[in-house]
Amino acid sequence: MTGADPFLPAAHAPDVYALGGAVLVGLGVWGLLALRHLLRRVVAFNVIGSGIFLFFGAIAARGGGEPDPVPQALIITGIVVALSASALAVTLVAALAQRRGGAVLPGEGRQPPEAETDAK
Amino acid sequence: MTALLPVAVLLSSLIPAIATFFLDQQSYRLRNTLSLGGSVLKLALIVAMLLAVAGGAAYEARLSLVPGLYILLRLDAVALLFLSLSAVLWLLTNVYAIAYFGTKPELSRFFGFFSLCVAATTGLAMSGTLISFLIFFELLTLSTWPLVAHKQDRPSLAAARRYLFYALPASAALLIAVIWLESATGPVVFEDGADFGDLSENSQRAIFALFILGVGVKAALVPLHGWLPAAMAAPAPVSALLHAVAVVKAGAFGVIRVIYDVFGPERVAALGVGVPLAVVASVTILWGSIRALQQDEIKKRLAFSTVSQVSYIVLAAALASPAALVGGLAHLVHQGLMKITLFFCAGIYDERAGVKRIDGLDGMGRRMPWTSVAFSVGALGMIGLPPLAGFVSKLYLGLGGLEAGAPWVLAVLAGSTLLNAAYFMPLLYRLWIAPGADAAGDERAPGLVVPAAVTALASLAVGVLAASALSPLGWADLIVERGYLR
Amino acid sequence: MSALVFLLALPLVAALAALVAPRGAPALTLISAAAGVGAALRLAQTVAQGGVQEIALAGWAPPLGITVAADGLAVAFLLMTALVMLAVALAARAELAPERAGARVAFGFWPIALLLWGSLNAVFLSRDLFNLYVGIELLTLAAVALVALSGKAGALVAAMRYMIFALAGSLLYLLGVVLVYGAHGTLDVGLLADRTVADPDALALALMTAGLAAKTALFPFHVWLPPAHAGAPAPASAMLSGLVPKASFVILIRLWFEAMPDQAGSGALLLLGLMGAAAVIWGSLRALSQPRLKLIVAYSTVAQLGYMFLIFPLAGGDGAAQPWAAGAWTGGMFQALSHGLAKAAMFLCAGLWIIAAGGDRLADLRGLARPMPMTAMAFGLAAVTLMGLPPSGGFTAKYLMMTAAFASGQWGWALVLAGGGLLAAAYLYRPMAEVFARDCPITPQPIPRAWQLVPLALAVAAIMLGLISAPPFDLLQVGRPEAAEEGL
Amino acid sequence: MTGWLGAWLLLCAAGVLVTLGAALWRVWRGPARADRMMAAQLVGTGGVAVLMLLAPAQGWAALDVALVLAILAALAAVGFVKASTPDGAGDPEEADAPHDPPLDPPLDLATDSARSDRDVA
Amino acid sequence: MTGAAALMLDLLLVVLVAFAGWAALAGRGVFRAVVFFIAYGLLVALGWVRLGAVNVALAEAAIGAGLTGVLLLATVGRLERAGAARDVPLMRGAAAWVPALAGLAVTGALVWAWFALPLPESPGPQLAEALPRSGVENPVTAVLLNFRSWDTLLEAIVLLAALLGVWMLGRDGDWTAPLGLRQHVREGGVMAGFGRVLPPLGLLVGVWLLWAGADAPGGAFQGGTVLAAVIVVALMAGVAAPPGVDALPLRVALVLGPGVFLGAGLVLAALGAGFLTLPEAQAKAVIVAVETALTLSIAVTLAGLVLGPPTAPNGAAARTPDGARP
Amino acid sequence: MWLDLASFALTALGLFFFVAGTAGLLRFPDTFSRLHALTKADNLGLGCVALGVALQAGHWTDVLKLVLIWALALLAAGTVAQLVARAALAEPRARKGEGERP
Amino acid sequence: MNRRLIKAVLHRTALCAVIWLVLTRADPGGLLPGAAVVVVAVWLSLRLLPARHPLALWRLVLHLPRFLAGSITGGLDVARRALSRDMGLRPGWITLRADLPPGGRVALGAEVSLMPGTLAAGSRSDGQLLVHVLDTEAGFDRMLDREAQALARIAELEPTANAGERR
Repeated sequence: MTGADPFLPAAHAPDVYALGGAVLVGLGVWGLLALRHLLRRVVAFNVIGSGIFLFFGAIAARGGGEPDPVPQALIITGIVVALSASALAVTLVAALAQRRGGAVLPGEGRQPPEAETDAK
Repeated sequence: MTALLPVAVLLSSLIPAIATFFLDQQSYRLRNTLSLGGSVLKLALIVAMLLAVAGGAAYEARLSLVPGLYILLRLDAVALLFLSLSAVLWLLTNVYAIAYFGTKPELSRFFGFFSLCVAATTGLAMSGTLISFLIFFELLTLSTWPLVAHKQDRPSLAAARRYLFYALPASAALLIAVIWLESATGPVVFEDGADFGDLSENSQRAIFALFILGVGVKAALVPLHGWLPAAMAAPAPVSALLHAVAVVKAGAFGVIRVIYDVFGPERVAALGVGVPLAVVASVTILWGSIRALQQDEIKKRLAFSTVSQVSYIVLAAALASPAALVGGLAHLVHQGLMKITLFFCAGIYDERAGVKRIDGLDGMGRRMPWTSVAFSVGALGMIGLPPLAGFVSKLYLGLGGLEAGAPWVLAVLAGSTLLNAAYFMPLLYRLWIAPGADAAGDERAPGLVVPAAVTALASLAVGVLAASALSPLGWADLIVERGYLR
Repeated sequence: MSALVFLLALPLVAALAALVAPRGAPALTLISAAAGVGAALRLAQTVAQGGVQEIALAGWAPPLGITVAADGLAVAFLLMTALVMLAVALAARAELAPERAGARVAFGFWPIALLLWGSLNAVFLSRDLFNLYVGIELLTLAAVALVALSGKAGALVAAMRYMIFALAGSLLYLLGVVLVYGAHGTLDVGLLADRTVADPDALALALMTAGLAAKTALFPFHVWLPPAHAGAPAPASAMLSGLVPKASFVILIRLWFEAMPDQAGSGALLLLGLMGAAAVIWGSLRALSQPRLKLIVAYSTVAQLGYMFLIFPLAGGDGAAQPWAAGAWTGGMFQALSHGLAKAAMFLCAGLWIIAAGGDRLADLRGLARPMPMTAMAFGLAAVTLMGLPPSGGFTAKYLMMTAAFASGQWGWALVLAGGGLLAAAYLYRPMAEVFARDCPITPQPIPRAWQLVPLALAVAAIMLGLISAPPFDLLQVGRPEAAEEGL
Repeated sequence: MTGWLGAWLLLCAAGVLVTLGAALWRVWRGPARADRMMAAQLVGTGGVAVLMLLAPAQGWAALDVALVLAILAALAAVGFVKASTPDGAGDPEEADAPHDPPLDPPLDLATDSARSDRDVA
Repeated sequence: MTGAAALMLDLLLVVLVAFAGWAALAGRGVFRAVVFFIAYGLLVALGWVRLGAVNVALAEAAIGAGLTGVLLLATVGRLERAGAARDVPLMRGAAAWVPALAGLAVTGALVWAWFALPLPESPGPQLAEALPRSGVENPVTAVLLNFRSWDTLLEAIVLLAALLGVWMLGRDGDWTAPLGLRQHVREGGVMAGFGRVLPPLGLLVGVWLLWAGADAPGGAFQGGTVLAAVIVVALMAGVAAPPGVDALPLRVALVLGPGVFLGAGLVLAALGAGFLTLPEAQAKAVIVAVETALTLSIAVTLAGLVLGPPTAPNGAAARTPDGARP
Repeated sequence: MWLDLASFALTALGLFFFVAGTAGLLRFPDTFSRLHALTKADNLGLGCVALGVALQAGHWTDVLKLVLIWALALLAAGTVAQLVARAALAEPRARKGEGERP
Repeated sequence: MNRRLIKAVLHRTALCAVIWLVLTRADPGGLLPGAAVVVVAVWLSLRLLPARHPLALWRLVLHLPRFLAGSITGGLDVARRALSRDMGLRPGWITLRADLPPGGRVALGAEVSLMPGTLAAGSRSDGQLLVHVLDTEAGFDRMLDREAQALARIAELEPTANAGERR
């Protein structure tokens, strides 16, 4: 066996990871709708994204044999795109926090005030 | 050549319009040249076409848009009638306006939209299809608005807003009517009329109502007339345009087109929608007169008078009898000439003597005789004093009423005439008989007075010479004989 | 090299160059936009004569590779985009010069704008669902950057809100794409049209549609749009409002009319139409109560986008084979195109007025028509298009769609179209009345005529789209799915 | 390699995963940020171990992933340490601790509330 | 028995992933969420290996477990300094059910879809037939850089767009400052030492991933990400100072990858092969050249994304919010 | 076979250390003590696993690769432990020796 | 070019080359790019860690078993404590004087952290290493001193070498 050998996923793996992916997407959707802190929403996006990718990966691994490379390539592209978006999003959150002093969109709940001692 | 001429007529006002927008405020001369040149050229072209049409030529120009949507310019007799009227009056109004405004600011805009307005009217007159009519109708609405708002003071802006408030829903109604109809019948070409196919009668009635709603605002049918008196806030040339050259005429013209070229009088009768329209027109005639009676401002009174007078044409169209239609078509011209005279004069009183209200007219006849004579001719014509223009119209209308089996029209006409007299006679009394106040006033403005005199003369002529084949009446007679009520 | 490849690569090459040599960026953008207009015209000519131009990129046909294709729809949008870009490049040269906008904006705007253009071209041309995903992500990131460009707190909030919607939309779309691949092993629009229908197709289409609707700001996903479009500098707003929503809309068209027309049930089509109608009404009503010009114009975008969705009930599903479908579909496209031109013109007008008067509250605009008649004219003409009055492109759109509405017996949509026009007149009247007021309480900054010509040219183009509508109509028919007999 | 060993390696990997579960519990519990961060670090080390255990059974390419994990293992922790300095760009070693153990709170370090991650009462 | 052990492993892994994901969302506190997300990324990378997608696992390990963590932690720090790190309570009451139901619905729909999905004819045979002509042996690389190179080109440009967006979020006054915060460390301290040891090793690994990508798992993105991580560590350790936006080498490095990619595509088009169409004979060479340039650009771009916009050295401005608090 | 047994033993030992380290992580009362548990036991566990797996390697480079991985892990662990411990000094919750729920 | 530099270059080149070979499975096709990247890596490493302080490589090799043993006992120690009922913890801090160059101090810290019962937390500005111990009474300080000396030998440290701090 050499390292260059791509190895075959177990027969049950697609099912397991597809369901896992489905759960992650659901969790992420919940988070996206329920969470108000912007950084946590970014996390929720990433959870949804990776759930989708896992689901896609499971699709690629269906049918036994070597996993279909096309979804793998698409997933890599997707991961990079998601990273780009996340980077822009978190920078936006930070810039917003700097200028407004909060990381919540106006009209969507309030952040509890920082403790007194924080006022340096 | 046949396609070129109608387009040239259109462009003769469109090009000055667009060019004027780009002119500097200071280039009065160039602007005036453009404007006058355009109107003279247009008149010349129309005369040329008139002669050619009389010789049997046909003109048609077509611009294809998307499938099923094309602009067709075509000259039939009715179109020529309206076209000639608006071209003549445009020329006169141009002269008047140039004198009226002198070197006031914002004139590029004014003359630009003014020409655009006339271009729209020209297109409207020449429209050979329903959709072309719609397009120019809307263009007319849009180009009129800045004119109404021209003074940009509070009443003008309010008037302009009011105008849009009435005109745009009307446009929407017209649009729905046109598309509803055409989606069932295909493009409607005026000459052929629409083939209603399997459209249900109620749908047809609804479409008819929408049409009347659409054009009725411009024709100032009660209760859609509210914008017109308010628009009196605009300067006198604009009033002249609204009342005589373009807008309300377009509405009345639209009613004729809808009844005779889209539905056809038989269908209108069969659907039973003619009589209600005639009733509405009659109510408008009377109500307009009554309201005119209550006005103290000259222009307001004239405006309500228009409400009343234009509905003569609507009434004529709704009666769908040949004689009535002859009267209506003739009135299209007559009313235009008379009303523009009155507005010219009202503008002169305002401009040269600062008189806006009726009680300011006392003794004005001596101080401003030319103007006052012209005014009097117009007013008497409106009342229908034989043999003036108004009398001819009313005569034919009355005959038409009898012909159509609606003798009550006579009563309407009689009532209207009494009311006309009631609101015009006091003015004449004040002009000529009432002891003069010391109000200043002179007529040293030939640019203002001459157009008024010309239109007054013309309105006198069309009445006196009504029997001539070249008079509007003769023309209308010809139209009806040749084309309509086949 | 074909005009198609040129249009794909040009904005990207220009963007890279603009990044390396920022000083030359404005000129570069201008030249590229002009070249883009030329190439788009050339391509339009080719397509009109030779039919759909299709290229398998990298030389691999689907399902392995990605195809790009210039059909009439794509070319029309490419051309409109290039025109708007040209105008934006001209306007931004003046408005976003370093001394006016600061070094940051003067550096960033150009490459970002070019990337946005590049992504639009890519989306309009692509035939691959995943490639479209990458394209709209590029679009989203560039658009977010444009929204945030001003750096003000309000703009950042708007950018954040936009980003949340856009990213959520992207993910939903991506999920649908994944399901499509899972069911059919291909992502090519053409191949999908011939697929054997699978059960999850409906779910996939629903997910993709929901995602794209969020990106297109379809009611009720529109809340992000007005602040985002109103908060950016005017040239950016022009692109955001005039161009950006069109990309996701085009993908929706590709999905519903080309890839999966079989999934278009009447209920779903009705729902899309109702959402569009709600957008028309709600967007217009909100526009009526806005205190600032840019907000009015932005809410108007919500309303105007709504019209485009009426084509789903009018031309989608079974209706696609009906004689009126061609008209309805093309009407929707006319709406998208003329709105793009007119809306860009409006935002550019707003930008000039803001420079002149220092703000865009309605009271600030008072009397500006006198010192800036050409801008007022441009705004007026653009307004004519948005109201759908003849002879503008907006009128052609409305005419075609209304005709289809009556012909198909769905006259309710016609009422929406007519009512929307009235509401548009009402909300656009407010700024117009101020602009045309007699007194101008301030002494406005003088604006050169050349600047004013730019929005005017765009607005005139929007009008011309109605006046010269036969060539674009014919162009749009090239490659149109379900080519039914021509309209009525 | 014999079959039972393959199964064992997988079981062993599962065992390591179980310990990672416990580490996740520590991430949940905290209480200090250092606790959470170090527990995440353990997940990284455990992940490397799992990948190693998978390698013989499934293909040595798994080692490549393990290598990448290993070389980037410290990245997050470095980021954490950076971010926890007052300006987000410093190094905790720059602040000197007092001389005599047991150490009292260093003076110039941030206050309690600034680092609190129990955010909501 | 192996099967049972493998099933157990996979189930356990999925449960852990789901737990970490849930905790990253449901746990209170922004910091805790971020740490859970880092752990989550690590675990997902394991999942990719189990699915046989080593290429993806490499990318996920480098991005999900590496860069994203730094990015999020740095953001937490920034939020804290801006007084915005406090978490917001979850909603309560009836409205709280909406997100939960939505999540459940999505999961349910996906589970249904998974079992309803037909097994389509895979493009496998076509791909196997095309692979020898692609210039590389790693099918994923073949897809990324040959069959679907247009995707990849756009994706490289997406990164660039994100970076431009990030730069635009800086303050006007800071525009000429270096990228990110000005890092300072104790000379000779632990962090400085690490920052001096790691880069050569990271360089080797990064370049190796790039090199390996042609025939084995790896590739430009994986290699570029590792290099980006190395750059970030080196900068954080104060080994080198980040450049400003106006540094020409930086901008050249950013556009090099997409530039070479696009340039190659256009040259090929000009030569008549078609846009991005690689002739079989030159495919490998072009791919290697493009990948090398891409790796460099990706490394620099990703590092730039983590560093953030130009920020003036005086930290005081950054520490106090300048706008009014809501 | 002996190789397999050795692999078994080493990996089992590795697992044991992981378990032990985790036990420490869970049981030790304060932050710093818990850091001890992680740095030591887990890396030892990793070493054992690496060794055990190395016995199965088919290529000498794989063996060295395992060693390299371990070395990198050690480098990381040594660095991280010091850095986090130092950072934790600034964290009151860690300094207080706060352990399980009070 | 002094001897020290040559030695460092050779050492590091060898190390990098081995790593490259390991990574590439000694693929001959990887030799060419490998050569290039090794050169760059060595250059980089010399830039970052100039060869100021000689390193006795053989001593390092000799030190390895000790380090491994310490590491194993460290692991066992933690395991014992973690799994026993009474964990025997008396945690506390000690400081350690170490006359090492800064890099050496870092290495010492890292090594100490892997040794039983001790965990370094960086050093202070006076050069003392800050060490946390699990049991303050177990005599860890002497063990630490021995380690420090061993490392000093590896670094071939002359007594005055402390003066050679890097910038």
